[in-house]
Amino acid sequence: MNRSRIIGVATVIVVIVCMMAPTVVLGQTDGPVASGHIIDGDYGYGMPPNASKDGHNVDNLIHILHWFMLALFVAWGIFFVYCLMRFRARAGHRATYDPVKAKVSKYAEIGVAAFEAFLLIGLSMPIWAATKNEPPAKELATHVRVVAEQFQWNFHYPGTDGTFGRTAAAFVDTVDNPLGLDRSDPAAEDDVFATELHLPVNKPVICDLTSKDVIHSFFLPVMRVKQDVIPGMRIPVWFTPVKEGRYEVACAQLCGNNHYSMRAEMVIEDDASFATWLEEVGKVEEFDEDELD
Amino acid sequence: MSGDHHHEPSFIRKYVFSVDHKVIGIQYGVTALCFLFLGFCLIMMMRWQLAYPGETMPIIGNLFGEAAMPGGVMLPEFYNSLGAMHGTIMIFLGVVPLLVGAFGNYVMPLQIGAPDMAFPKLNMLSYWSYFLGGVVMLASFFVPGGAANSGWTSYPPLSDIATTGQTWWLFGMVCLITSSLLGSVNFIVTIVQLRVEGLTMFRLPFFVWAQLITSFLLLLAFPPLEAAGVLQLMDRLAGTSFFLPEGLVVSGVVQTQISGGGSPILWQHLFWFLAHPEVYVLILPAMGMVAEIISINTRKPLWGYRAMIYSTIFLGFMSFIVWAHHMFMTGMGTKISAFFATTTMIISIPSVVILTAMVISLYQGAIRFTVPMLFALAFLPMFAIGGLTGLPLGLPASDIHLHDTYYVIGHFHYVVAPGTIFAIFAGIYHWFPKITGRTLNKTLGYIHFAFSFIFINIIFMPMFWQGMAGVSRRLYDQTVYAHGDAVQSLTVISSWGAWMLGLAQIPFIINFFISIKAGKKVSDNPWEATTLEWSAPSPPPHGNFATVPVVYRGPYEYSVPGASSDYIPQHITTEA
Amino acid sequence: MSLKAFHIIFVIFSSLTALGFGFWAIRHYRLHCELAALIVGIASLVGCAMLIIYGKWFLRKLRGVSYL
Amino acid sequence: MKLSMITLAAAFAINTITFTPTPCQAGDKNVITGKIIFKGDLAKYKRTKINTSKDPNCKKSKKTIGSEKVIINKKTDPLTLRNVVVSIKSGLGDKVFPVSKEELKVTQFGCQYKPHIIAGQSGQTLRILNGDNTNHNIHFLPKVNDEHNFTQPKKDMVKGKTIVLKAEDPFKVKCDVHPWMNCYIAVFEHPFFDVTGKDGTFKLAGMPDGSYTIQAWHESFGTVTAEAEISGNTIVTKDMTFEP
Amino acid sequence: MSAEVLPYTVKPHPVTGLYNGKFGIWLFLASEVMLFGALFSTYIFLRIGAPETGPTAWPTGEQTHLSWKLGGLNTLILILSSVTMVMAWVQFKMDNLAKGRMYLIATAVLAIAFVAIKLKFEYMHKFHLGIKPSTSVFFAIYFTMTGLHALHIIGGVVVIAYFIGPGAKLWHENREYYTNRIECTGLYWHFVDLVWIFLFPILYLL
Repeated sequence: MNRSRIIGVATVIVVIVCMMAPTVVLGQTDGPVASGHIIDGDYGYGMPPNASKDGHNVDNLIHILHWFMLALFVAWGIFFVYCLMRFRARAGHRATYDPVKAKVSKYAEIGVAAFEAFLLIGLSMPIWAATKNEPPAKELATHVRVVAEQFQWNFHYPGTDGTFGRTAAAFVDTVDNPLGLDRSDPAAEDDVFATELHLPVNKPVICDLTSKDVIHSFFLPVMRVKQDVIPGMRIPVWFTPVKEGRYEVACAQLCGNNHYSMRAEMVIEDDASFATWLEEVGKVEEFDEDELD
Repeated sequence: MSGDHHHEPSFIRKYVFSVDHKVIGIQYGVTALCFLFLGFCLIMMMRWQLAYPGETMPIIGNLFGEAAMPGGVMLPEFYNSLGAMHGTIMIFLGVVPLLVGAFGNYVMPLQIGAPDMAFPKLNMLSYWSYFLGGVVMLASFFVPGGAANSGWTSYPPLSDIATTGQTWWLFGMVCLITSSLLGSVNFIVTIVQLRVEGLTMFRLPFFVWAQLITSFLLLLAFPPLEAAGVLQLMDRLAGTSFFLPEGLVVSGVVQTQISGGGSPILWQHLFWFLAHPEVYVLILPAMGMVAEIISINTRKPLWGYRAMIYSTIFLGFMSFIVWAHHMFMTGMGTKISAFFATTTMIISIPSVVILTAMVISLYQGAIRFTVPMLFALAFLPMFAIGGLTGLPLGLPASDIHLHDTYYVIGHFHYVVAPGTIFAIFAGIYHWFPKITGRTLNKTLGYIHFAFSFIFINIIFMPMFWQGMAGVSRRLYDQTVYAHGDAVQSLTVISSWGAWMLGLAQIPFIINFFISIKAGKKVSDNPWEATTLEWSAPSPPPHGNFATVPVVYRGPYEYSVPGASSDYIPQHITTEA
Repeated sequence: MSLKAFHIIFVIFSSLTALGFGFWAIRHYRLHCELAALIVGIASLVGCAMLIIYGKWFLRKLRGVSYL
Repeated sequence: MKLSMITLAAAFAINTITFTPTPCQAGDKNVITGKIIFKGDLAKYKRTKINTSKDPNCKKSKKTIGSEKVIINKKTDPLTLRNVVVSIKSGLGDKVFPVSKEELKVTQFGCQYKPHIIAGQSGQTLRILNGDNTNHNIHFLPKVNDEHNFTQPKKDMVKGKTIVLKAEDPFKVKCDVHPWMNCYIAVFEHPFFDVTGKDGTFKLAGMPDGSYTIQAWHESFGTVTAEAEISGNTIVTKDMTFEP
Repeated sequence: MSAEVLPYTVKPHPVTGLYNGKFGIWLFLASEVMLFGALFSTYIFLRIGAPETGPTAWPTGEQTHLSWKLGGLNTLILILSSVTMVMAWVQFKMDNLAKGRMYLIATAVLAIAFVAIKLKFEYMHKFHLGIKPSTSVFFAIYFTMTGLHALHIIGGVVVIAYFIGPGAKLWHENREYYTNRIECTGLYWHFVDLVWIFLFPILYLL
């Protein structure tokens, strides 16, 4: 066995080892979450659980894409490795000057292009259009304003009247009034602020995203929702939660020193609990002086 | 030529402020390799924090002072600085100067038979401008608040309100952009004007073509970033609000001193208008080098040479109209998204063509597994993975879940790290004999290759799983999220891969320095190659060629039937 | 493209600017009744004509110089 | 009351320790003291509980925390205000006073700054410590001092961070991770300042003979001033009232 | 030294018809087009995005505090300077150093006049009114674009001054080379003036 063959075989082995390396750890689970939060759902090496009505579309697309990618890569890789082994330099072997005439590559390229066109027009665009084009009817949906700031998610519920109170930068107080709600506005009376996103299950949700300072990104992994939150713009996103539980809200865009701790929790619950929560969260409890101070 | 009457220039004129493209190429190469190493050191430090969040970094942890790493624990602001500077250094100070400044400068004029670049003084100026930019970037680590920490993309408003390091970053970028602009003017003029007789455009080696298209991309894509940089400097220094809307409340303080009326999106458009072509700046010269090396080592003409050139031109053109696929999540309308998704799918086709051409070139060849060839071959599957994983990111629907996650990191690192950097190594091993007259040690080269290849995959492969799990990029500590904590073990693997990759470079570094002085001496054309640079002496003297060569044929005449040897150099008149 | 060709392009753009500016100034005069605007406007239109004449003269003068 | 006695004693002790003794001069034992009285609607300024559910690590060290914007000492008669910075505003002329060598300290504990008001002298150092097992971001919002904005992601990160202060009107320091968390820093050119505690009293001591304007500052109610004349090692009592 | 060795430094390339310098300057101008193009795009982006009313609305007419008279005068000056620039080149082509130099001096004087008007009467006037780049987005883009343009003008003046003074040495060594350099300068100068011809209407008139 000559040297080039050894190298060829070694290369193949190396490729396989490298592809396998990460999968070695699959199936292991780490300890409890370091932050001490209790979050529902089974998280592991695949995609996070899906708790929204339309999330499976995104998942399906990602899965199809990866099978396609894998098939292409394997086919390509087989040809590649075959060439390396078959056409290595050795005594009595000479390269051919004339180019390969086979049309296979052309057909392969056309095939790839066609499949890409299908992915784009047949799969991606409809999903994108379905999730982005038409918001759900306002009357049927839970409406929440999401205001991002360094490094906090604020959720603003309109309360029973269904209209949000007026807000302005001048009223902002970091402790009592993070969103700058104008208390004199009658619509503001029943408005509720929260740092947790509670939502009723099986009902569409419209989130209006705004930011007070820098660009953030509103990421709900279990809802397959991600949308940049850009100061000076109000961007709506919508989705329908279908699975009750406690989930995470993440920031996906670098927003400063503590980008990583810009985390909030999302609770999907039945209508009754949601109503109770909405009632409770707005209440201000008095702090007893004698309580540890 | 001028050799007979010119006197020996002083040391400074010859080696520091030289106007010889070869010296400048080496200057670029050495500086950029240093920066590449520095950029890698930064990420090795970050990988500690990622793998073992909040734990004291052993040995070097205490070297960085209270403001960065009190007690050896990395602070988030320092982590962000390292992240931003890793990106900046790798792209603007490492890879581009190596590919274009070093290899382009050294090899391209030789390949076209030119005595030098068209504007030698401009060439020197562009190196020193690059050097100045690098110094400014390095110095920014020592200003209060540390180096830029808003990511290499420097999205405002974050970068507008960031610490002083950001201003230095912008100044550094202006220097680097100036350098690239001067360089690209020089390259294009040289390639178009200074080709020797007989060397038509379609007899140019593919590497030269790649340099030409790259130069056009640099020339046309960089100025918008320069404009954006100027605007951001105005925002930071003159208090304008190009990127700031009204009514900002930062840390509870209403920003009344700014007028508002700007848009954060404006920066993203200007930035990505550069930064997408920049991706092709990073990959095209690498493809050019790989194509050269593959052709030489398969002893066979490049398959589909013209198709590759047309693809490259098309790629260059298309790269200007895909930029907003980086911005699917900014709330653009669905129609605009559809347009950019379509152009993105279209631009994938020429890449597929180039990759196919290169792999088909192997077919019916006689492959020599030399060290440069191994790196070049490894480039192909790595680039394939990088390219394929771009697919889910280019489609808006799947991008929803993967945008700004580790999937993106994995994707573009597969293109530029195992891709471009492997091509760079291939280039170093390949042209080292031309530059020094000696070869690098083979055994050390094989060791370097094998370990680099294994570890670089161990670094980046897990990132796809992390990304799928939904772990956002640029997180100081991903374990605060349940989905991040669940895949923390992958981070540890990735980190160990990075540190091992660092160790794997030791054979190369040893090899490099020893071989300069003590490597095996070789002939002018050790690889039995056809292109013009191998007809010059090694190392080439001032003025490059003893007699100006004339070209009679295309660049890849290997294994021509009936010829006595298996290659016919471009400048040989008739077959012997 | 030589300086000659670029100069011709420049003259074309200049005359267009002069034309546009002339009309703008006359409109400005009608809106604000500023006499200076009328004068400048007319001057600008005359300047436009002069630029065209100059362009022709320039072309004649540089007949021997290449456009490249 | 016992508490106020202790506070007084403590204040006295601190004053005697921290002030480097200068050559004996008239007025060394001058004391201006008094109460910061609150006259207003008590119901309007109830303290509220702060919801710390965002970060469970805040809960671990303490059960609940209350807002600190307005703290009225309900047990004193008349009602007094806590966290008021009292200082000599003018009257000292160009006199220069030695700077205390003692380090000021603020600890982040239970996701609150302890103490809530930090008063110090120009040139004094402030040490910032993290006593919580969570990430804090300390963001200074000053006009004169340097704008510090840094993190302390871990508990007891070695020695904390030290900062040398410059004289400035009270400015806010906030935590960008826990939006309810803030404190104020007041820095003076001289050592004659005090912060009211649970008894609502203050004591400024050791100033030279003279007539002074003293100022009381509260984060929600602003400032009130009063005139005081002092000579010959006497104690002057000067109550000040906030009427929001 | 190396310039003489390199082909097509002075004589045009038979295929492209350009000497290296001219090719280079055109490429440089292409990148300048992209630079100013990005700024013009910024202008359009901001203007389209500006609300109809309110503090961030786009100023019109009087609100801009820009004097169309000064702007128009400066436009005239720049057009004239382009004419003198091209005349200088023509004179050098006709082997007339003295006359060509005179035209170069005229160009430089006109350029300095432009900058003087810009700084003394326009910028200073705005600063007196308390208008700074931070006043509004309009003034931000106004100061940025005109400032960058003025820097280009100053750069051009430096180059022209060089060719009037020390650079003229080349004339005696290689007339064609010198004339070529003047042509390149002229191309740059025309480009800078052309930028102004676009700047003037969008900032002062529209």
